[in-house]
Amino acid sequence: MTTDKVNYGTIIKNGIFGENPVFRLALSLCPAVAVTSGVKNGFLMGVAVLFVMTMVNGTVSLLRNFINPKVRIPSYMFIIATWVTVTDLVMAAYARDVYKQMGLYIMLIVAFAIVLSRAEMFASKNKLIPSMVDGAAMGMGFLLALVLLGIFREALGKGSLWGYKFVETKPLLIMIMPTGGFFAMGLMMGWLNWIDRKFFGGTGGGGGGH
Amino acid sequence: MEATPKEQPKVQPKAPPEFFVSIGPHMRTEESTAKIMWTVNAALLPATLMSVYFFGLPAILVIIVSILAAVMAEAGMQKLLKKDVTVSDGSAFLTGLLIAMNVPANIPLYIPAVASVVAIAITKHLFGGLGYNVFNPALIGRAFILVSFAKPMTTYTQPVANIMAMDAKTMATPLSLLKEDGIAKLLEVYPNIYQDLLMGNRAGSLGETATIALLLGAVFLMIKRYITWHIPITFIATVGLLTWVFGGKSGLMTGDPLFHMMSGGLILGAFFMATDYVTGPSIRIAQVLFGVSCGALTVLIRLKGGYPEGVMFAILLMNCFAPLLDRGMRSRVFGKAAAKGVKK
Amino acid sequence: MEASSVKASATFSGGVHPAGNKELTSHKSTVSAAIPKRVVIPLSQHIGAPTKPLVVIGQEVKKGEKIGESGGFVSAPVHSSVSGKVTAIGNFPHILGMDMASIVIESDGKDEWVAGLKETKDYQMLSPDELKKMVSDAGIVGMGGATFPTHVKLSPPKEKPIDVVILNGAECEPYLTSDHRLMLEKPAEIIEGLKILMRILNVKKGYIGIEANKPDAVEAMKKAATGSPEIEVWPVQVKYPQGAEKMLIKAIANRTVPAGGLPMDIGVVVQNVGTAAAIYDAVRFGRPLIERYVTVTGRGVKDPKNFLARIGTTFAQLIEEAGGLTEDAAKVISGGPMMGMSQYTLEVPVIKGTSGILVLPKSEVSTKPYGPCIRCARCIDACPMMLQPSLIGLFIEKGHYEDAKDYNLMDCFECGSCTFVCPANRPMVQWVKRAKRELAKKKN
Amino acid sequence: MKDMIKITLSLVAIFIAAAIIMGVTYKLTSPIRFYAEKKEKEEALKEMAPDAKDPIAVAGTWTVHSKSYEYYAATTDKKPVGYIASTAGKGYSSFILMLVSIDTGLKVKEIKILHHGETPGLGDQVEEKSFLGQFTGKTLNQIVLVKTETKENIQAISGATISSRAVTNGVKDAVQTLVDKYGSGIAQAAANEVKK
Amino acid sequence: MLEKVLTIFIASALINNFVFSRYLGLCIFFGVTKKMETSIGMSFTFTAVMMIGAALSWFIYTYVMVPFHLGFLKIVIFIGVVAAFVQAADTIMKKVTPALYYKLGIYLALIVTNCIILAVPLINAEEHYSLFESMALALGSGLGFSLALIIMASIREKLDLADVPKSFQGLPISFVLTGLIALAFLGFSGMITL
Repeated sequence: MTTDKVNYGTIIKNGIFGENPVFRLALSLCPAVAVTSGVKNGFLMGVAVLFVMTMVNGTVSLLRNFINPKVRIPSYMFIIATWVTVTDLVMAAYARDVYKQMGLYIMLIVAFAIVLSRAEMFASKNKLIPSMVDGAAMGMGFLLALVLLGIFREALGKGSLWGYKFVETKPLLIMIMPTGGFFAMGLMMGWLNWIDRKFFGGTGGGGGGH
Repeated sequence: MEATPKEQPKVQPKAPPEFFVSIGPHMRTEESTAKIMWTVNAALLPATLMSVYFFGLPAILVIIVSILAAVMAEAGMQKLLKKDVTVSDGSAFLTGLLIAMNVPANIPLYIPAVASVVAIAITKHLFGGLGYNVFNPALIGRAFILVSFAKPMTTYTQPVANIMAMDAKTMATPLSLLKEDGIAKLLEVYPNIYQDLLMGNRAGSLGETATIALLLGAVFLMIKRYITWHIPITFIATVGLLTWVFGGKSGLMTGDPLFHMMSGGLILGAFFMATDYVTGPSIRIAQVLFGVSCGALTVLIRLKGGYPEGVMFAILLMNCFAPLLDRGMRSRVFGKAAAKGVKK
Repeated sequence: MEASSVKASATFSGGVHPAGNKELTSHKSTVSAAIPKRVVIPLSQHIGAPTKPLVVIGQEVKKGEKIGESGGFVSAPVHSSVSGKVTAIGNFPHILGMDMASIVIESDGKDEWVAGLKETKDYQMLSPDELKKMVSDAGIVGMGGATFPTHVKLSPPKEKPIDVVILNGAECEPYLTSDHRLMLEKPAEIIEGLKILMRILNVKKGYIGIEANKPDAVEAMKKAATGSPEIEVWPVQVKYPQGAEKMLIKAIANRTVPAGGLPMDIGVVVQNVGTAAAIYDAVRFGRPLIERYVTVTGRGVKDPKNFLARIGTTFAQLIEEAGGLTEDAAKVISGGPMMGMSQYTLEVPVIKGTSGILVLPKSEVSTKPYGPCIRCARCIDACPMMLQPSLIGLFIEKGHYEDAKDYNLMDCFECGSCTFVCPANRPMVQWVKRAKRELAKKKN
Repeated sequence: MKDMIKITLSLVAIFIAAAIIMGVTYKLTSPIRFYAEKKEKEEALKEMAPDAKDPIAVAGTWTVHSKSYEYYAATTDKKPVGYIASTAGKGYSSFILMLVSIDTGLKVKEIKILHHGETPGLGDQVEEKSFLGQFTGKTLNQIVLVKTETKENIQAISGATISSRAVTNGVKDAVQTLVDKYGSGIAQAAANEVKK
Repeated sequence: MLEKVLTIFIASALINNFVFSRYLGLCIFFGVTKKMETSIGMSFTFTAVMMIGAALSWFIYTYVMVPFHLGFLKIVIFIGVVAAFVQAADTIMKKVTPALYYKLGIYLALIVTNCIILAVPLINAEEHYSLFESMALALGSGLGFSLALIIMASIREKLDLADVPKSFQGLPISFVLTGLIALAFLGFSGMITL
C-alpha cells in the first residue's frame, strides 16, 4: 500500500462498513454505550474521535521515519495523549454543557484500542494523506455508529431527537439509562448481524470480544 | 475366531413383531414440563380470584392482556426463530400471569403488555428459550416497566370489592406509608393492618395483596413437591429475622417481622418467583444460601434503599449469582471424600 | 412399607420410587421351563475376556460339559446346558444388541449329566483355595446382571483384607421377582452358599440385604439363618437403586466406596443371592452354572411367570411358555425396566446374567420427544452418586465431553434414576454412554 | 549504548513537542473557558433577579450538608432588590443543587435547579414548572411539604416524595439563611422608609 | 470523614459500578469473561494495579501537578505513571515470584492502556479526593469490577450451553445480558446519596 496509487474509496468504505470500529471490530465499546443517551452527545463524541484519529494518524505518518521502532508504542501513546488533551481542552472551552456530561469519556479516548491500532497498522506504514483519510474514515465509522445508537436511544427513551421532542410522552425511559444502553447496543448488533446474514450472506454473529 | 461359521444366524425366523429399541430406563414418571407449569398456574388461582374480587374489572383486563401478550410473544418468537411453537406448555402463560400479579390494577394496559413482550422475547428467547434464561422473565418484565413507567407503576388504588369499579381512589401501599410517613400514618390508613394484609384488603399489585390465598397455593405446590422449603422458607424467615432486629425505630430487636413478612410482594416472590427452577440454583445447599441472600437483600433495600419494596430486585440480583452458587457447591459427590484416603 | 421391626430405615441418599409391578409374578412359584430343542450359548456371558470354544461342529456334548474355556484370569468358562450335538459355532444375536460368537447345540432330549461330577458332602473341610477353584471351574459370574466373574471378586489382593460379605437380595428393579422366588424356594442353599463365601474370604460376618417389600423372603431367609449367628438378614428401604453394590454397602455396612474404587477397597464383597445358590450347587454337587431363575413378565405377555431356565434358551421359547406375546406387545427388555436392554429380536438367548424378560405393551412405551432442561433438580435429588445429571446432560448434548468429565461423569453407573424422573424426558443415560464412549475414543 | 541514547532522545523530543502543543492549547483555551464559566454563572444569577441592574456580587458563604455555599445580594443603584443563595438538598440518589432567590419582602421569587442525579421519570419531575412554581410567593413558614392538595404549602409529587422533600428542604434552608442575614436589615430599612 | 470514605467505597463498588453504570472496562469485561479462571486472575491483578496506580497518581497530582499548574497534562502523566508502574511490576514479579508471574503476568500486558485503570486517577483528580478517599474509590472500583467479572464469567459458562439465536451469539447477547444485570443492580440505587 506504500505505492502512490491509493484507493481512497476502499479506505473509506472499509472504515465505515467493513471494519466499523463499533459494530464490526467491537473495539472501544465503552463510549458507544456511555455517551449515546442522546444524538447530540453521540455526535460530538464521534466528532472528537474523528478529529483525534485524523490528527494521530497524520502525526504518526509524518514521524514514521523518525520514531525508533523499539519505542514506537510509547511514542504513539504520547502522540495520542497530546491530541486527546487538545480535544479535551477545546471542548471544555467551547462546548461546556456537553463537556459536563461526558468530560471523562473524552479524556478516555486516549485508551481506545482503535486509535492505537490504526496508528500501528496503517499510519506507521503509509504517507500523510492516505493515513489521515484512513483515520477520518475510521472516525467516521465510529461517528456513524454513535449517531445511530444515539438516535435509537433518544427516540425511544425521550421521544426526542437532538433535544427536539417529537412526541409528548417518554416512550421507554429505560433506553436512556445505563441498562438501556446495553440493551440498545446488544439489540442493534444482533439486528445488524441478522441483516448481514440475511441480505449479504455474511457470517455475522459470534463476534469476539476486545 | 477359530471356528468358521457354517450356519448363518436366522435373525427373523418367523417374522416377529417389530419392537421399540431404546436405551433405558424404559419407565418414566408421569411428570412433564407442561404439567408442572400448569400446576403452578393453578396454584396461583386463589390469589388471582382474590385480586379480581378486590380490584374488579381492571384486574381482569390486566390479567387477560398480560397473558395474551406473553403467549403471543412466545409464539411469535418461536415462529421467527423457526422453532416448534410450545405455548401449550404453560410457561409463557405463567410468565404473563405473574406479570399481571405484579402490577397495579389501574395501570394503562399497554404497560403490562410491554412487560410481557420484554419478558418473553428478550429475557427468554434471546437467551435460547425455556431452560436457558438467566433471569426470571416476569421479574425482568416488571423491572423494565418499573424503570420506564415509574409513575403509573407506583400509583396504587384502593381495593373496592366491586366488580364494575373503574375509577378507584389512589392509595399508598403499607410499605411505602411506613417508609415515608411512619407507623402512625400507616395505622391511620390501615387500622386493621394484620387482617388487611392477610385477606388482601390493601393497596398493592394485583397478586401480592392476599397473603392467605398465596399461602394456599404455596402449600399446594409444596404438597405436590413442585417446590421445596429450601428457598421460600429461608427467604421469608430471613426477612422476618432481619426486620425484627433492624426494622424498629426504637433500637435493635424492636421491628415488626409479621408486618414485613406479609407486606409487599414477599409471599408471592418467595413462593412463586424465587423458586423458579431455571433461574435459581439447583443444589440444595446453594438454594438455602440463595434464599437467605434474597431475604437479606430485600431487607437491605426496604430499610436502606430507595425503593419501598425490595423483593423483585433481591431476586433479580440473586439470579445473577445463582450460577456462581451452583458452581461453588458442587463438590459433594458420593465417595469423592472417601477416595482421598485410598492409596491407589 | 416397613415389613419388619428390624432396621428397614437402612438406605442411601437419593434414589427414586418407580412403581414396583412385582405383583404380576411375585406370588407364582417357579416352574421349570421345557428343555429347549436348541440352545445358543454365547462364548462371552461375562465382563472380561471371552472364552475359547473347546468343541467342534458335530461333536456330541453332555449336560454340564465344559464347551468354552476361560480366556484369562478375568473370565469364566461356559458349559453346555443340554445334552446333544453341536450344530454351529458362529455369530448369533446377543442381548448386547449385536451378533456375538456363540455355540449352538441341538438337544437330543436325553438331558444326561456329564460324567465325573463330584459331590462333596463335607465341603466345610475343603481349603479356601480348593473352594475358589470349584467356583471358578463352575463358570460362576455375578448373577444380578453385572456378570463379573465371581472368583475374581473372591481373590482380593493381600493389602485389602475383607471383613464383610453382603448377599444382595434387594432386587430393586421393578417387575423382576426371580431373586425373590429364589429366596423363598431355596433359602437354605443361599445360606450355605454365603457360608462358603465367608470361608473362602475368611470373614466372620455375613449380611443378607432384602428390600422391605418382600417380607416373606425376609422371613424365609431369617428362618434359614437361625442357628447361624454370624449371618444377619437386613430389610432395607424400598428404593431404586437399592440393589446397586455401592448403595447396598452404604445402607448395611454404612461404608462409602471411594469414587473410582471397588468395594474391596473398604473390605466388603457383595454377591447376588443367585450367585450364592449357584456356588452351593457347584461346591456341594459339582454342578456348573447351566440354569437360572428368570422372570418373564410385563403386560406384554399373556401369562407372566417365573422360570427355572437353561442358559441358552431363546427369549422366544420362554415367552411362548408364558402364554406368548399380547397383541400390543411393543418392547422386549432383557433385565428390568431401569437398567435392562431392549431387544430387537426374540432370538437372543438367556445368559448367566439374565434375571428377567420384560415385555411392555405399547401404552407403556414412552416415545415422547425430549425437551429443554428446566433445571428442576429432580435428577440431582434422585442421583444416588450425588452427581448433577442435568448439567452433565447439557454438557454432553452440546458435545462438551471434557466438561462433563469435570462434573464427575465417570462416577455415573447409569442406574437411570435421573432419566426416570426427568419431566422433560431427557435421555441422560443415553448421553452418558455416548460421552464415555467418546472419551474412551479420545484416550486411545 | 549509542542506541539507547538515541532512543531516549527521540522520546524526549516527542515529549517536549507534545508538551508544547498541549501548553499552547491550554494557554489559548483556558481564558475562554474561564470567561465562559464566569458568564454562565452571571447569567444564572441574572435570571434569578432580573430587576437587578448592578452586577451581582458574592455577599458571603453559608454551610449546609457540610459543604459551603454562597449567597448574593442583588442591587439596583446600590439599593437591594432581592437576595440569592445557592443551596443543596439531599435527594434520592444525589444532592440537588439549586439557586434560590427572594424578594425584599422575604418571599420566594425564583428557584433554579442547577444539577441533580435523580431517577429519570420519578425524581426528575421536581424540575417541572408545576412543582417549582409552587414556591413562588411563599414565605419561610409556608415552605412545608405536604402530600395532599394545597395552596398554602408545597404539594409533594406523588411517587417522588424524597426528591420533593430534598428540594423543599434545600429551599427552606436557603431562605432561612437569607432571612437570618438580611431579615433585620430589611425590617430596619422598612422602618427607615416609614420614618422618612 | 470516615463516612465519606465508606460512601465512596460502597458507591463505587455497587451503585456506580464501573461496568454496570459507568460503562468502563467493557473490552476487558467482554474479553476475559469467557473463562472463570482468567476472570479471577484479572480481578486480582486489576484491583492491585488500580490501588497502586491511584496512590502514585495521587501523590504526583497533589504534590507536583497542582502546585505547578500542570493539571492540563494529567492524561499524559497518568498514562505514563500507570505504564511505568506496570512495566516495573512486570519486571520485579518475573524475578521475585515467577510462579505468580506466570499466573498473572499475562494480564499485566492488557492493563497498561486500559480505560478503567486510567479512569480512577482521573476521577480522583476531578473530584479533588483526599488520599483516603482516592484509595476508597480505587478499592471499591476494583472490587466492583471483580464482582462484575466473576458474575459474568459464571453466567457465560451457563450461556455457553444455550441455544442463543445465531445473530445474537457472542457479543450481542453479552450486551443484552449486561443490560439485564445492570437492571438488577438498580436495586442498590438510592441507598447512598452522592
